[in-house]
Amino acid sequence: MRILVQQEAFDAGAELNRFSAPLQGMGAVVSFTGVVRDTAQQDLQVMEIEHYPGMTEKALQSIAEEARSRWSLGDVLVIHRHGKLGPNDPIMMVATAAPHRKDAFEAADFLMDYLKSRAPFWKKEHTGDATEWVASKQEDEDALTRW
Amino acid sequence: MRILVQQEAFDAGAELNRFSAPLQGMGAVVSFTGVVRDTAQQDLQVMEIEHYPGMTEKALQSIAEEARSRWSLGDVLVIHRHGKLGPNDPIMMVATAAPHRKDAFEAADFLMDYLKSRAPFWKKEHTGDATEWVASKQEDEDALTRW
Amino acid sequence: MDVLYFAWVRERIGLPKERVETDASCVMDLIDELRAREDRYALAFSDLSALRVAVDQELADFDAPLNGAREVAFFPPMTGG
Amino acid sequence: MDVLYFAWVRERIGLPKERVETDASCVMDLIDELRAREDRYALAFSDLSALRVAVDQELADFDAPLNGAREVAFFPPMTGG
Repeated sequence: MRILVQQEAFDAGAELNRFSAPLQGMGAVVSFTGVVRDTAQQDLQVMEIEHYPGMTEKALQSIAEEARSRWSLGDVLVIHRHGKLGPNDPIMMVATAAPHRKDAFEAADFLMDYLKSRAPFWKKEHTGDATEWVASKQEDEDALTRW
Repeated sequence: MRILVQQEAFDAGAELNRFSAPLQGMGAVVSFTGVVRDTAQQDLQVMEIEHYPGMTEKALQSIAEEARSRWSLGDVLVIHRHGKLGPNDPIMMVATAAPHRKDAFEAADFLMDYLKSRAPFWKKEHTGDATEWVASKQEDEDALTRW
Repeated sequence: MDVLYFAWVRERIGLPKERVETDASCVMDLIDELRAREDRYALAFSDLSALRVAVDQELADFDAPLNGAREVAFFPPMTGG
Repeated sequence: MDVLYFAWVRERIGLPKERVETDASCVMDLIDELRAREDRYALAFSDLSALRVAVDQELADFDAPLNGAREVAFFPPMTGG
């Protein structure tokens, strides 16, 4: 299990290959990459991500362990960046490996739902002439009730 | 939209990056890689994949178009190999890109369900001393009713 | 028309493809004609629940019409992915 | 104990972290003490439905006890992913 919280960019394809290479008997590998989306006004300059050092790593570890306890998984990868990102920069990725595709899909979906609302990250958008903290969405909170 | 039916191996990480690089405004990229799993007896030597040239490409195209009509997607990638593969070789991959993660996840899950049961591929396992066509699973057929 | 066989249907019949002259109006009629030919055909088509058919490269039902069809394929349920 | 603030809570209060001497027995008591300090605290803690709290780096409720806690953090709902 690999949990990375980092300021530096990451290479999603290289990480997917590094994750997959040592797997044995895992028929399914799912990856999710989250990318900075421009705002509706198309003037996003910077997406700044603040986090809570110490708690972040513990929260991600605990979410990943929860996924491993709920599904039959061979391995789990979580990478989440913080700091200043630009439009179309990858923010984070998760990958799951499982003997069967249903487990790999559900676990990745679960990880994303929990990462959104239970890991201590906060996004701030810098647009043309303003900065604004991204508001949490009720639908993200509601998504947790699926699990 | 890129649909590849090929005998050659592919590099899942490189394909994921190639798929992601030109995307704009897509907040979510999901990939699924299907890998040859060894049999319960641990003696799988070759997984042979037969297909129906001509129909295969049309079926994959049609499944991918159906996904694009059902979800808001920026792009779709489908790669499926045929011929003789070994344990832990990647068989196929799909990738989906969408503004929102729910669309990307659901569309990838849908593509996999349809690829399993509606694209003309047949798997034959070569084990220690025998060959056997892989039987289709009722659960794979049932999975289609989800959509 | 061209009749194609895949996977164990191909192995049981012993060839991947053949040219068939037929007036069969639907898939089921074609199957009945093939079954009447030889044991290996009768065997391959003995359990239709284990077979799928495509007409001109589109999945079809056993009662699908064949008028104008150029290519019919028989195979077991697909196991891709 | 150390009290930490993140995102707009940090900006509103004007600092990321401070040492607080308190006998507060639960999170809510600590909030009441902080609110009484200055307007910027009262403002930051005016709508608790917009706030989340972690005690020793674990998410907690506002009525969570503080006995022995070394670190309490206040922040808005998380927006990771």
